[in-house]
Amino acid sequence: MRRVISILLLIIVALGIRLSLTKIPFGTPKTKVGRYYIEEGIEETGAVNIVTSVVVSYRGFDTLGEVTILFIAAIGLGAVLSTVGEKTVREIEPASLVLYTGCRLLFPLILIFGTYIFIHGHLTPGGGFQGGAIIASGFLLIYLGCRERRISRVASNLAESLGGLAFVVIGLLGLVFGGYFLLNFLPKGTANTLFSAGIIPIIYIAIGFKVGSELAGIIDNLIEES
Amino acid sequence: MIFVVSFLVVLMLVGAVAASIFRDLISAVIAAALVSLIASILFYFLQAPDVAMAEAAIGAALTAAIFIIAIRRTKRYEE
Amino acid sequence: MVDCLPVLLIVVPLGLAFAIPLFALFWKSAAKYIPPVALAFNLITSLLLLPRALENPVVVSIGGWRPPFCINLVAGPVGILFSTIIALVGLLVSVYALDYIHPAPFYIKEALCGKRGGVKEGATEKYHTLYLLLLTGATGVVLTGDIFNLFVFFEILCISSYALVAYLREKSGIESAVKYLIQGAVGSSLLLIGIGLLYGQFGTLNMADIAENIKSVSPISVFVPMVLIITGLGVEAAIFPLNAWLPDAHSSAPSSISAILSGIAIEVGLYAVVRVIFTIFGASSILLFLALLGILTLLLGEMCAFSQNNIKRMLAYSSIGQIGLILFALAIATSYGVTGGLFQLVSHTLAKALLFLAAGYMIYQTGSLQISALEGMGKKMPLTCLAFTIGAFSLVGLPPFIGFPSKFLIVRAALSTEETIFIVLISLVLLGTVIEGAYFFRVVQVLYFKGEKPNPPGKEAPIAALIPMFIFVVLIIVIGVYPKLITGVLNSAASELLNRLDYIRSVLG
Amino acid sequence: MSFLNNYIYYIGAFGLILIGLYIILVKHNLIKVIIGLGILDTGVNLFLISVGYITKGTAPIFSKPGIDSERMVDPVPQALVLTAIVIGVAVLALALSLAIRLYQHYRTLNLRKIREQRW
Repeated sequence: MRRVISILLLIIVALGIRLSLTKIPFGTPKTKVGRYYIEEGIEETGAVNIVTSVVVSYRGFDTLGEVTILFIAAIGLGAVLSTVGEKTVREIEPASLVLYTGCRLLFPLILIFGTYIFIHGHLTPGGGFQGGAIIASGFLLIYLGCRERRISRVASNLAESLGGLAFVVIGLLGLVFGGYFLLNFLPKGTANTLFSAGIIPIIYIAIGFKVGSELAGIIDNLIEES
Repeated sequence: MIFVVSFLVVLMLVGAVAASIFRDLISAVIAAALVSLIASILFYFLQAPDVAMAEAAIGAALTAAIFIIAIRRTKRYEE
Repeated sequence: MVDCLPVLLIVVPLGLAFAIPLFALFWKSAAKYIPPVALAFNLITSLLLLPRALENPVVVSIGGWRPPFCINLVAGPVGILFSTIIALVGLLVSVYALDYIHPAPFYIKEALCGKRGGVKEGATEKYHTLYLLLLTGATGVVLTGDIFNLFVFFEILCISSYALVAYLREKSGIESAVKYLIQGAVGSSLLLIGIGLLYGQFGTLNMADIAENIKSVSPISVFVPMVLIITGLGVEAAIFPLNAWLPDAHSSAPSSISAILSGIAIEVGLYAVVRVIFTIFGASSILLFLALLGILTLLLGEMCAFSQNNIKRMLAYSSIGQIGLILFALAIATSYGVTGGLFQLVSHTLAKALLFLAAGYMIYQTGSLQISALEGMGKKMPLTCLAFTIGAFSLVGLPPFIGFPSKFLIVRAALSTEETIFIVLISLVLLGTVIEGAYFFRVVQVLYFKGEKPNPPGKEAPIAALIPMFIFVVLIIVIGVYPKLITGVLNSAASELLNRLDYIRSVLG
Repeated sequence: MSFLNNYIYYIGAFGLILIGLYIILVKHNLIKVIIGLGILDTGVNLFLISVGYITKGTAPIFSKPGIDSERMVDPVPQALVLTAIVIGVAVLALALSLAIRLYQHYRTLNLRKIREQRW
């Protein structure tokens, strides 16, 4: 019964969407604001990767909200899972030598790769979110391979808070210097070089640290707590 | 090109159906991760390398990992 | 200088919320004072902005580009009205929570300590962070002028409320949080599909820009996105077929959070629905349908509330009823109707927050959620019970409280349309009010006139809880006696909602 | 052939959306429902990206001089999807933590069996 009703509901949804899809044919240019970003993006923000300039600069406020959401998820997960009273000490089975050595060798490489990704966010595909996720996967590897190691909860909280505060403070500096929140107040530099695009790389570095520590904190909480 | 894309889309939908059918939740999660992975390849074909990277790193890898951790703390088989 | 104030309304609480974990590292007891400070700042800033916003909406663009190429905030009368209410109620509830949320409240002891013993000390900074972020998200929703940005702030509001409903970590809280999360997540996916369909047709995300171009396409092609967006937002606004999560979530959250969810969160959801319908789509054809939905929501909510024995579930169902009434009044879509709806929204926020706060300490003292357990509390906790009674009378609509002028305005608005359908519907509203009166009088009767129990437990609520409750009481009475205090603001808010061309002009210049 | 060319990505996206909704509506197991939410999110993201695509387009990155800006795909949906992916993973993580707690309380993840309050 429930299944039949659900399928009927889904058919209605599908028909409705089918109806409206005829208005947005695939593969044709539809955008109005996107064209503006492509044409003026390099000049106005100095970032070669237009997606980065949209994410950090034109729609930077969305990105601020987005890191806030990840922050909420990390805090909320901690609140839901935080243990009451004594922690149960669980048996830790040591990993095999191959896994242990492999993880220890790979971990620094993954960290360097993640950092590369978010520092070069304005030049190549990638940015704070992707780099942060890669760093978090490095920590996941450490949990798998070297189980006796743990990241310090204090350090990860510190990175989360400071990353978020750095984003807000850079935005407020724009307000102080130019009267607009998140204004790109630093010199844009020459496009396609590392030191260009004003505040974009700085914000992406802050995001990278914040996202990396939050995702690592989520994994840590899921594994260790409750 | 269009055949490769069609094949990937069909494979992706099969993965999604498999995620719904499997009783073993770990298998279902692997099927869902396959869906994410193919979606990230499709993002690359759609000229969105940034998104492809984010989907592969976050959608496929990290999500599957936290699902598996959560399943280890609960129950592996659907009743 | 004034031009940057709306940004600060969002950014300052956000920055302080990021700083709470830092404070908690170095100075544990300071964390709980940050939400009151941030919300007091918001209250003062909103009040400073109010005269400016009444003349002309303050439009702020972020990042220094002109709209529609950047995200912009619109602090018109509606936005500032809502942000003032959010800051005011948030401030009072956060003062209440200073004492109410402490590391080991009784319910956690009951739920967990029995089995495991001991409560982790100082674990409350997570509560305060989430609380502040919830209100920041609500402020963002009412101020933003960009539809995707609205989605992002909406998610901030929703996700922090999922976490806060589960905050006590006991059975019913977790279960209702799961239910709330699943429905909310499906709703936000539908909202995102709707936004994608709109973007595909108009190539822009700015609400004013979409509203300007919407006349250029046939109404049928924006119908599907409109339905998807209203459905997505309607989950949070608790419109009838989408509100299955509400009674559980509102009744199993901590009482301070129930007050915020009932007083702020669903109102903000309703604001988003109304903004989308009036400003973006300018849709007059579905208003009658919405009025019918509102009446249906009202009657179902009031009837379910009547049959409840659990006091918090009763209050939660009564919120559903009130939301139905507000939706009905807004859907009349005349100047009187929208003013009445917004007035009812203000009065519901104040009264329902007061009721949940008062009920919180009554439950705390008796240790039971049953209405029958409250027998004779009127003698033990006279001040709290007085506050509860005033809130209940105001919600029913008795003079001289704020509920009377607001309901009166709605009745007058419905009668002045001179359409048979609205006159029939308003009689149903009066029926709903009668049911509402019946169950609230039942509770008041239990509080004062049933004192069989020789010695009910309980002592008066602490001073940090009584002060916010009595500020609510004073507001309810003062505005009830002099409704002119806020009708000016409400009138200009109503005209902002109804005149979409003015809105478009003030944003796009 | 032109049908495939025009609709294959939309078919993929809305197939995922419908399958995800089906899992959420029909399945009893909470982890299964959360998997459904993840599939639904992926479908929505794929749809948003396909809205921004232009036939024979290039990625919106001026990696070397002389790239034709006329045929660049729309960068805005890509920015939106980056946001949506992160929001999705945040919701999934919170949902899974709730699932772990729920299992500790009830020793089951079957939503039909958990009836402390009415579902």
